[in-house]
Amino acid sequence: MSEALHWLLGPFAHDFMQHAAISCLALGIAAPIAGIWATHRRMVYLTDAMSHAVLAGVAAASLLGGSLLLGGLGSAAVMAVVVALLVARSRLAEDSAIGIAGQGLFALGVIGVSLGSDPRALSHALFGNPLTVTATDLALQAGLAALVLGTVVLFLPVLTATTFDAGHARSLGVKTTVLDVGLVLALGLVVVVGMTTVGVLMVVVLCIAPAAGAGLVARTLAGTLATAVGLGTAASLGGLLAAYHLALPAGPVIAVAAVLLVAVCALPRLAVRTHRPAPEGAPA
Amino acid sequence: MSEALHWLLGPFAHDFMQHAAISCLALGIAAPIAGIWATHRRMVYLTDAMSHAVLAGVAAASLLGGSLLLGGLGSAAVMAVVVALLVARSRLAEDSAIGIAGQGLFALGVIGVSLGSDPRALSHALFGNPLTVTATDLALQAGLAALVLGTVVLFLPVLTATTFDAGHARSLGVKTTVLDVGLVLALGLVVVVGMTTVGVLMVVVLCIAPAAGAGLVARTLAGTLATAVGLGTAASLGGLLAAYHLALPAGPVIAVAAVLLVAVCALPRLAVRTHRPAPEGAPA
Amino acid sequence: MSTPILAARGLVVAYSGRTAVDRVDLNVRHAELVALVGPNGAGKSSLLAALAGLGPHTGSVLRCGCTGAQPTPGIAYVPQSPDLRTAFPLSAAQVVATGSLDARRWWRRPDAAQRAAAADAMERLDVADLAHRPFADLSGGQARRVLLARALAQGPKLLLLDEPHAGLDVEAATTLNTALAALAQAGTAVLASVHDLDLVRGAFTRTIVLDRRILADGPTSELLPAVGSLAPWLVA
Amino acid sequence: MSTPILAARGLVVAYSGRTAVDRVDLNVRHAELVALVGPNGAGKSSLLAALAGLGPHTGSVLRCGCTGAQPTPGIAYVPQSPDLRTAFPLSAAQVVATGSLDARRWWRRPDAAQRAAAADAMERLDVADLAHRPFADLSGGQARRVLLARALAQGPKLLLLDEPHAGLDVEAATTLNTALAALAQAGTAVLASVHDLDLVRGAFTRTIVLDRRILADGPTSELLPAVGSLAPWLVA
Amino acid sequence: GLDTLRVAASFYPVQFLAERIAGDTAHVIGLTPPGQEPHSLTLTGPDLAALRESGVVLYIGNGLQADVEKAVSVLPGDVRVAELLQTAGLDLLPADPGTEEHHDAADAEHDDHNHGATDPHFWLDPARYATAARAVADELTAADPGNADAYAANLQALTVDLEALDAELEDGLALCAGDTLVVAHSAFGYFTDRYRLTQVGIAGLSPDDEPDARTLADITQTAQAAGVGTVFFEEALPPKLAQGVAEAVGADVAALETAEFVPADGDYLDLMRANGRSVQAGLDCK
Ligand SMILES: Nc1ncnc2c1ncn2[C@@H]1O[C@H](COP(=O)(O)OP(=O)(O)OP(=O)(O)O)[C@@H](O)[C@H]1O
Ligand SMILES: Nc1ncnc2c1ncn2[C@@H]1O[C@H](COP(=O)(O)OP(=O)(O)OP(=O)(O)O)[C@@H](O)[C@H]1O
Ligand SMILES: [Mg+2]
Ligand SMILES: [Mg+2]
Ligand SMILES: [Zn+2]
Repeated sequence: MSEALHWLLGPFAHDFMQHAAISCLALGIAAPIAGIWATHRRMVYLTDAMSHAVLAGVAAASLLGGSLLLGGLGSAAVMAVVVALLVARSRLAEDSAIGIAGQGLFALGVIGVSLGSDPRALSHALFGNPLTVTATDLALQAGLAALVLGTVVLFLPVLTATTFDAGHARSLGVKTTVLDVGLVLALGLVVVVGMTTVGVLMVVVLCIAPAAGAGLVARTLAGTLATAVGLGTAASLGGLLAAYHLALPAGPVIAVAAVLLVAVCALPRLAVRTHRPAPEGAPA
Repeated sequence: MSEALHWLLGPFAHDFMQHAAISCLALGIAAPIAGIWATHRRMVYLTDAMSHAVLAGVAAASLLGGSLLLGGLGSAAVMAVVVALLVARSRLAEDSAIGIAGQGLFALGVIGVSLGSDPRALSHALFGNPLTVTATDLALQAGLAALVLGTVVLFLPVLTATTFDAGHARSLGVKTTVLDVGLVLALGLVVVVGMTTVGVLMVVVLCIAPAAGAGLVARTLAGTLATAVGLGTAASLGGLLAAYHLALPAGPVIAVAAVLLVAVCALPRLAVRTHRPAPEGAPA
Repeated sequence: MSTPILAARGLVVAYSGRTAVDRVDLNVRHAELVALVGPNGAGKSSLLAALAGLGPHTGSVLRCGCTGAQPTPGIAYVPQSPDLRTAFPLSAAQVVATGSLDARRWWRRPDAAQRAAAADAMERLDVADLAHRPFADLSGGQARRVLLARALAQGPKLLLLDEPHAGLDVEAATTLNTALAALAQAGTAVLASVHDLDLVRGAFTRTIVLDRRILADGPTSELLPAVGSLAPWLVA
Repeated sequence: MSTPILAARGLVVAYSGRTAVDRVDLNVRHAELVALVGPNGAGKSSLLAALAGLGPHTGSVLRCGCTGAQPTPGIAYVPQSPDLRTAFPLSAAQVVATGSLDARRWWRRPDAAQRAAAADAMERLDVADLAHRPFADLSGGQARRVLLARALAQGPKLLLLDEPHAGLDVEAATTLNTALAALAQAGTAVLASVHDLDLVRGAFTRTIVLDRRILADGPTSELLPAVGSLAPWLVA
Repeated sequence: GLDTLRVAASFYPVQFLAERIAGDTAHVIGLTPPGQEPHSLTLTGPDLAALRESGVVLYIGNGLQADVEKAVSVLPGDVRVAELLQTAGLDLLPADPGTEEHHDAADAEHDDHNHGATDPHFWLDPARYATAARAVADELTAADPGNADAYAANLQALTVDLEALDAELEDGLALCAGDTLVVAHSAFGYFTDRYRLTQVGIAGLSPDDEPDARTLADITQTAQAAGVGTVFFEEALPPKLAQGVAEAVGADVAALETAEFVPADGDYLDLMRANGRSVQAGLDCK
């Protein structure tokens, strides 16, 4: 085995690295595919806020003695409904609604924790690490990836139409609020599964960054989806390997890798910027 | 002293409650006044993300042995410039840019912390509690409130014009990028001062929620500013008192109070919703 | 005459105290080409949105023969300034294809007939050559024509168009009128707000003059010559 | 004649490979009323944005006698579809007042003269009665007129207007033309894209026909009668 | 009575000392309630009021509970404040840079579980804990000289208990097949120092200092080389890392307590005895 090949493959002799790699692949596909819709529907913040809100559900579940994962999903559901309601019914801007619902649930979670729920259980449920994924986690993630991919492919027509022009879809009789809630729930699922298996930082960045990067370079929908998956898997596998060799924590390094890939995608625009009117009107 | 009066004023016999009340007043004014611009410029997420990004600066300062507060402000500055650049130059949506910059800096911060900075100093710098503010904190907060209020009143013309129609302001020759960076820096200042004195949760919510609530009930700019300050101070003083009597942590209770006030502001709209076309077209 | 495809009775649109549309009664029948004229702020957009089932209103609206508050398949509505997320990377042809979305079966792709209808609508509005251009890159008038093509591609029984000619060049406006006339021939009803009376004369057989209330409603040929006394602002 | 208030030489606007505006040379002088006509996609909006100093372009543009790429005080530009944050609670009058923003002294409030100019502009465009209405509540045409009033309130030497008549009712369009004529009388130059040739005839003394390149440029009275041969789409 | 000495204790290891020495004479308030994670404790209004009404406040610094440290710094001068890591003769161990190196904080809000540049977990060594107990008794005596005798007697009783515990552990761990204690986080430095064992912490001094992939590989190798048969996890922490290491080296897992939380039943002494039994079984001691 050559030097380079050893550098690339050696780390994967450890079974925890093999697990981590499979896990990174699954989330590197599922998160960007879900994130595409978030980035185009001004839901990026939601993805992020979801990870805060989840604390409320986990705390409540731990106080009431229920399943923590279900508790987390429950608060994602509450978040989805509250945000959809606030935006649709009260003319509140998306980001304000998200901030209010997310931070409000987070505050409730912090209060719940301070009421003396079981801290052991809490930390068990709240945070993951790509190096500690178990076989159960892997099954969960693979199921998630399959579910997300399948759902997006199946519902591509309605996702496309409502993302581009929600008003038009409503004029056709589409219940866009139902779709919105469904989408937020799906995002919540990705965030909760991701945060409990590979950690919150990595899953949030994998939802946002590859999708945004793809939006910068791809000109078609198909191209955007393919590019996002490519960037997501590249960042997660590359980041995993780099973290091993640099002896740094894997989750944050993968996050940094994903952000760096966006920077690479933005470079051509930063340099030439032909597309949007130059802000200060300098000639191109 | 009657029962009710004692309930209201009794807690303020303690000096720490007096300090906390002054502190809540200062931030209850400064945060909503800064937050108004955030809510109308799709910067709500920025306010939130700032609190994550600050970790990077604090970690760097601690590694290099500099002032942690300055480090936090430094990373707020980096965040401001990166977001402004990404949005202005690369056609990236605001929320994507914020998510990427914020989470990217946060990931760097986590890596920086793992490189062996002084964890003790870090945790001291990062979180506050309104009940443990010192005299220095109070001076800092009063200064902040005066600065924010003064700046907003002074620059009201340009803030108004660029918030409503940035393109028009640019056509007049206004350097909107400079203003954007300045505004983000001001928000960063509020977040950093707030998180180190009263805690991150409370300051972020006080930036977002009162401004959003005011947007729901007020119909004029002056009314919006006044209502936001009213809601901010009401939530922070009311929350402080409630937290005392319920023996709960003050920061999160104030956050919940602010969110509840938004819910109250949204109630009339949730009930009648005359203004925006009903999403599913039901007759009003 | 046949039963109306659209029937409004006592329709009122009020915004926190201000009445924008006041007790409007209105019938539109198969194959009718109706122009809605009125000054800025007359309530045209408010009325059209209410008729499409998307705006707040009181009073009764019967669409395509069936009652109910919901938007009805069979109606295509193009608002004055739609709120689009143009950063979403769709080509003009993909935008037109969203016209065949099924309100219930969210997974349905356009079938052959729908694909043909989309291509035909783009031909009729003379935007077939833009099919593969990213929608975000289109000029104001080009984008408007693509959105009109999407409405045509829905194969609607009733077209509700809010200032469809605004921003179109002279040739495109004429093309649009020709396309609307052809649709009416095939039985589709059209209700469109229009400012330019030449365009009204060119294509619309019936005219409704609106200024909060309906001031006049009749055949264009009879109504327009006499409109000066009724609505002086129309001939300013 | 006086030195031009606006002079473009070899102006090119290209979007990733597609040339929207091709080597345009153009002078606009004091008090001129110039209509820019051309079909959808002709490059009118691209050209106006570049002239305002806000769009990407190559070539040289001299504005108000001074060179430089920056937007210049003295020019007021109203784009075809401005990107507004209408949720920000300004009244129509407050929107018009933003026209007197000082690009350098960000703290300056409008002085008495600027306040008078704003009120006068609202009078001229017949929106004085909307002054205290929230901008977000205005109809499409009302909003457009308020934005035009803001441009007038800037007291510009040069007005760049992208389809200012679109969405205006007949009376409002006439009112706008009257206001533009009065401005020109006072020395202001106007360059506006217009589709409706009747409106061009009604107010603009000079016409430029654009279809990527400038096809014709001359006095409206000479140019329009002959335009059929040059640009058949204009008289479709 | 009204003039009873009030003692505030920051979290369980401090609270246990305070309660034993106060006995029935003084009144002890634990600032960290049962079930609370001590590091992320946020003090409430009544907590602060209680602090101000206390005669003595006892805590452990080094960033372990940031909110407590901040509250203590603004206390009025008439409250006696004692930071137990300052106790003379405690012989603190430096934070091992080797285990300090790696962190993986998942969220800033939960990121403050850091113990500082010296290892604060001295209470896991009964002998050092006894030294701290004397310091606590001194503080209570200084604040309430009238009850000096009662405090001295209580200290005496506690010291006897701790010495007995120490002897028991010493006995039980004297002859073991293994000497490498693989633990979930490096909290057992004083324990292994006292009983001549070697600690291999999977996470660092703070449980949030999770190892990176290479360190994890190294730990696995070290454990394999030392023939480790049991990997110890903490009930307070996600078990995945410990289980992963155990699987990799083919070892069993067993629980070990850091005594940082108020126990559901029993006390410090019971927890430490259970730890002793656990280690005995895990290291195959006679
Ligand atoms: N951002 C862009 N990227 C790529 N192509 C563009 C972009 N904006 C405009 N175009 C193309 O450039 C050409 C000119 O567009 P422009 O908007 O200047 O036309 P216009 O004359 O204003 O048309 P209209 O009358 O429809 O407003 C069109 O073909 C258009 O599709
Ligand atoms: N959301 C709203 N809130 C309050 N008032 C409104 C709202 N929308 C419209 N209005 C008012 O209702 C009246 C009718 O508006 P509408 O948009 O229906 O007019 P229109 O006939 O379409 O005008 P235009 O020709 O300018 O498009 C106007 O006076 C307008 O200011
Ligand atoms: Mg309208
Ligand atoms: Mg144009
Ligand atoms: Zn510990």
